[in-house]
Amino acid sequence: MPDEMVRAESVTKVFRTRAGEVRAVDDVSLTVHRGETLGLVGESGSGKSTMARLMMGLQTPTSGRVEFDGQDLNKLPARELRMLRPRMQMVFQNPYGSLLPHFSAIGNVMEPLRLHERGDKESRRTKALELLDLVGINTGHAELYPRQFSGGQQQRIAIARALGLEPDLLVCDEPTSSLDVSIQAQILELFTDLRDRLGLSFLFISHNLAVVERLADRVAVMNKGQLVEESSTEDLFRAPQDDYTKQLLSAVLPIRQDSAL
Amino acid sequence: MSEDALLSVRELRTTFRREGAEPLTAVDGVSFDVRRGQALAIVGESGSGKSVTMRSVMGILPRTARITGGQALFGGRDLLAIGDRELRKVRGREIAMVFQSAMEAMNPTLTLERQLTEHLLWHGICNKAEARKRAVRALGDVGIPDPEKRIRTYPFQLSGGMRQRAMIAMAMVTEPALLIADEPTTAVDVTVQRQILDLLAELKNRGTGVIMITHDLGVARYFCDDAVVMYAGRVVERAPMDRLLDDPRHPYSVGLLGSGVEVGGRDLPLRPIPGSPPDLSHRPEGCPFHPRCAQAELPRCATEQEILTIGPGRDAACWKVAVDA
Amino acid sequence: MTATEGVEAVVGTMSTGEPEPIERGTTARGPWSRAWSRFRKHRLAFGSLIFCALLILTALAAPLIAPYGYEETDIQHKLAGPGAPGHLLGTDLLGRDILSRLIYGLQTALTVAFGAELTALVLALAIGLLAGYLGGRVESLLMAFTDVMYAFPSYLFAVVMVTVLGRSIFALVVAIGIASWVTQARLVRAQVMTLKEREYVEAARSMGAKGSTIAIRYILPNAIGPILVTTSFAIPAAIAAEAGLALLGLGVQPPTPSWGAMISEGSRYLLAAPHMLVAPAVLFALTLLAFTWIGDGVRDAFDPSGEQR
Amino acid sequence: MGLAVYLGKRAVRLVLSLIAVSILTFTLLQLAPGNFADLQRVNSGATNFGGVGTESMVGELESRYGADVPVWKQYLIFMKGAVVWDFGPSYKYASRNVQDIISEAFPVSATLALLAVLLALLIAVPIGVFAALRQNTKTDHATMFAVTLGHALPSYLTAAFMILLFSATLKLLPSGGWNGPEDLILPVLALSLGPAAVLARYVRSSMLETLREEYVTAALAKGGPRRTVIIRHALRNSLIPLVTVAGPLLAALMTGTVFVEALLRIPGLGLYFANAAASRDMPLLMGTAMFFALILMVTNLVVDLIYGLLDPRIRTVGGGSHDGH
Repeated sequence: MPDEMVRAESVTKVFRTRAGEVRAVDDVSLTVHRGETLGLVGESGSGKSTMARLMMGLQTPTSGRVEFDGQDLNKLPARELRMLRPRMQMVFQNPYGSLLPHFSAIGNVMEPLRLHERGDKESRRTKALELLDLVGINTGHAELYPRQFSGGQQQRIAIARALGLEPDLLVCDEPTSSLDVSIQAQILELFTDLRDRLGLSFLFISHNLAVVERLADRVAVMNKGQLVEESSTEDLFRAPQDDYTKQLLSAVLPIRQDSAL
Repeated sequence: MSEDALLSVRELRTTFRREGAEPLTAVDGVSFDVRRGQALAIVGESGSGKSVTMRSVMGILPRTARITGGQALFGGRDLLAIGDRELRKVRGREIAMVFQSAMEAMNPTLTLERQLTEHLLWHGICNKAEARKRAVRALGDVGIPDPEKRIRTYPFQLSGGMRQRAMIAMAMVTEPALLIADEPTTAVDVTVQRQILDLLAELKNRGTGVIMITHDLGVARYFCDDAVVMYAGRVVERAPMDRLLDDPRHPYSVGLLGSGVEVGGRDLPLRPIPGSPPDLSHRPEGCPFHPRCAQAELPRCATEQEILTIGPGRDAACWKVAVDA
Repeated sequence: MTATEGVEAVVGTMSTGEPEPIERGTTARGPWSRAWSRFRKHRLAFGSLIFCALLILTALAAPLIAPYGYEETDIQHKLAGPGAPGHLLGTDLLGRDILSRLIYGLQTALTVAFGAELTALVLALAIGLLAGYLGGRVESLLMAFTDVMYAFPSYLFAVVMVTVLGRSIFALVVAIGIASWVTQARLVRAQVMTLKEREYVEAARSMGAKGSTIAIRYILPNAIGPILVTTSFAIPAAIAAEAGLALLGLGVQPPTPSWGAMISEGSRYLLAAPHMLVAPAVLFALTLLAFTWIGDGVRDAFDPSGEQR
Repeated sequence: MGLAVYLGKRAVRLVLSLIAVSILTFTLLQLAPGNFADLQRVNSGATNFGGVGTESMVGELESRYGADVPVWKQYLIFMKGAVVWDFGPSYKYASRNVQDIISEAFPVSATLALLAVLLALLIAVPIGVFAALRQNTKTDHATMFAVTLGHALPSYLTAAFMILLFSATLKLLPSGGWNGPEDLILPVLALSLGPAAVLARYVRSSMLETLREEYVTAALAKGGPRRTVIIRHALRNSLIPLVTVAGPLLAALMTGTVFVEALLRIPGLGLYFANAAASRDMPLLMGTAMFFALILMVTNLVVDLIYGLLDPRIRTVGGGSHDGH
């Protein structure tokens, strides 16, 4: 079993817009190893979200290749790519937008199980209830619709949905940035807990350095579509090499008096 | 305490009318002071009433809102009592406001010139030519290069950081005594955030009082001298900024700090507050925080809440804290 | 105080996090049940729904309800005024009972309107969904076609179609249906395009859903609200179109009655027999209003803030 | 993208659309039952031609109307004429050329349409703004009720009610015809109510949307007098998109006066078009259809250009983003 879960090899993504060509991702190579959490950091427009979608095979790179567990995602026929999907799941920034508004909470969680024909309806239901319980949603509220939940609860439901297919890789695109501080902390706890319990590989994308520092084993920094630095979390925060990384770190405003910075 | 205060808000209460339901109380008995050349942080999460508080003082609430009590003393006048006509003379001239996103707070179809000068003319501060001069100077002051040329452009033609600066210039061109900044750095990248704060700090040093509404404790610590923490429309704690962050007292403040993650704090345990903030239409009786509070003692916490002084310049709305103190 | 914002607006500006106000509660309420309960609260719309249901029943049971056949002439009472013996609303030039002709005219109007809108809806859904979902070359082609059709004034097209197909109910259904699908197809596509950008579509793709599943199971149910709104406004428009064509002498072949023809005839004998114009005009107006109010209700039900146009 | 390039692209698209419309119409009309000579006979009122004489007569007519060549050639001949504004003789009005009929009748329809749109704007803008400023009050509801009436009733039905009232009952106005300025009143009124309703609804919701923008609040926070802020910031920006509705409405009216023309016996182009259809006058039908399509497309193009001029955001990008529908 190779050590690499997903590997991007010098991928470039160019978008054609009315304003001209935009190089969202420019010759980036990135690997998420089995069982590790890779943090991907950058400001708005750095290309980090596009990178996530490229690594999920949701977008096709203009050049370069992405391999998931040794398989080139962009060479796979659509059907086989769909069959591979259960092994990589995604959690999005805007939980309300990412849930199906016309499905109840449990309906949303059951949907991927139904798509991949896992078990019968009854067993899917049982499993979905277990998942909702796992992420801390009162199962008595399983029949409510997404808009009846608060933002934090919606994100929990989205996480439950992503976990249903027992993925090897979970890609999270700014999963806490639309949430209030106290709710963000709850979700971070949940991620830490899930990672320890389920042994997932994580690609965790955020503009918030503190969040990434807390969760990631390794951190990659993107700026203007390019990868500027990549190293272990400890090294990166203790001794950043790249100027841009240094600039990012020095811009952080500490909260506590005894903060390390 | 309010003798040297620039603005003193006392027992402010604002409600929103709703169709077919009881009015919703968004701000409930809020009091605080801001001093000249000092910055006050109003800290809270969504729905805590921090923005509504400042919009009440400015008299720019939506039509469905009503101020049902309190005072806002500014320069010897009660802003809540003088009526819209008089308040308008204060608004934009003596108290100015900076918003979260300049993209939204600046009119996309008017040039910077028009938007930076119109209130100078409304308030009769100077004539058009002089207004233009002042606007150009203000743009230069906030660090926009080539202001003579830039003043003829539209907001969308500037970068995010420049646009935010232009909005600050728009607020400062009348040289107000008090600036209200509503999450002024939330919409910008971290690398720009510091520049915007330093810009505001310059104003503070020149004697302008600042009220900064924010949910970001790092920003609050960097920029502000005092802090007010709000939860579900009420003030739960008031303290000098450093004291609040290093030694929070109210259980909600403690929880907020325990939830905050920061760089270098990797090994500090996260202590999130369980549950979510109440829907304002179902606000718990007594202390609104008690259902989420680990130290809550019933029935007292569910029936009463009063603000108690717990130290120099410090109050907390929790009787348990006062007992400990 | 500023003038005109709702509570939603404030909550919107104050919140830094949640995208829209949360509606909490302990009973599950899906989009449909919410829409229906809102519709029921719209009294005018609910009343109109009952009125229109009665109209439809009347049209279905026309031969049982109408006192005379639409061709039956009463030579004794030509141009009789309202209240003439046996003729509640009077008779026309040939002595035909106006009430009976109105009832049969209702039949014509509703058949054409519902038939046409069904045609339009099926065409619009098929083309809009295909174009909106598939994108690429298929979309360009379909939309280029739709644009050409859009540049063609819809009533002009209907007139040409009737010229080609002749003056029958079928011809009118096809003519009006084809003339009005364009607007709807554009709307469906716009809806699909908007919904396609929603994160849940990307989420569905990342779960491994097929394109057809996404289009039919995820996008269509959410597009249906706005489509239903347009369709409910399109029904009175189609009724008006049928009458309009009849007014131009391009409606159903006489003696089959049509309200448009009756109005046109009435206006010609305005001074001698105003009742010939009053009765059809009033009934026609009421019908159109009732259907429009239903449309209002449907719109408010699906878009309570009233922001979509 | 430069304006010239944009205009060029739009012009090419317009020509292609026109060609498509012409092919579509021509093909459809070819499918119409009966050859044109039969129709000619019907139109001339003759009932019993028969015999040898007829055949030669048909041949003569066919060559006169150019129907003795293959269909595709007929189409090319038509297009060749159309480009130089020559649609050939009408069937029904045998002594006249189609283009002369258009030149004579179109101004009538255009006058009605222009006056109706102007009147509609005059009615709609104040009503829409008024309703928006009083959102959710009784005044607002009453106004919107009236708007629904205008929206639901087609112009010819309004016209029917008007002649019942003004001609039959009050005997103030003529019940139709085209003899003097007084004949304009009924049709223009009847034609304007529907568009007025559409526009008023649009103005109201556009205004509501704009009033909710943060830049309106920001302008008030600068101390702007309410009226000034509403006019300069809110009204201006909410009327810009109105162009996109008013333009197509004008185009639709140019071609949609037909029903009122038919009811009130006004010799506009719509009426000729309808009569052409009823009597299967193919050249007239083809000519008017093409002319109407051209009018519609040009109006849409002009609307897009005006929209670009009014909104600086689009102006700088080059105007390509907006479709105008």
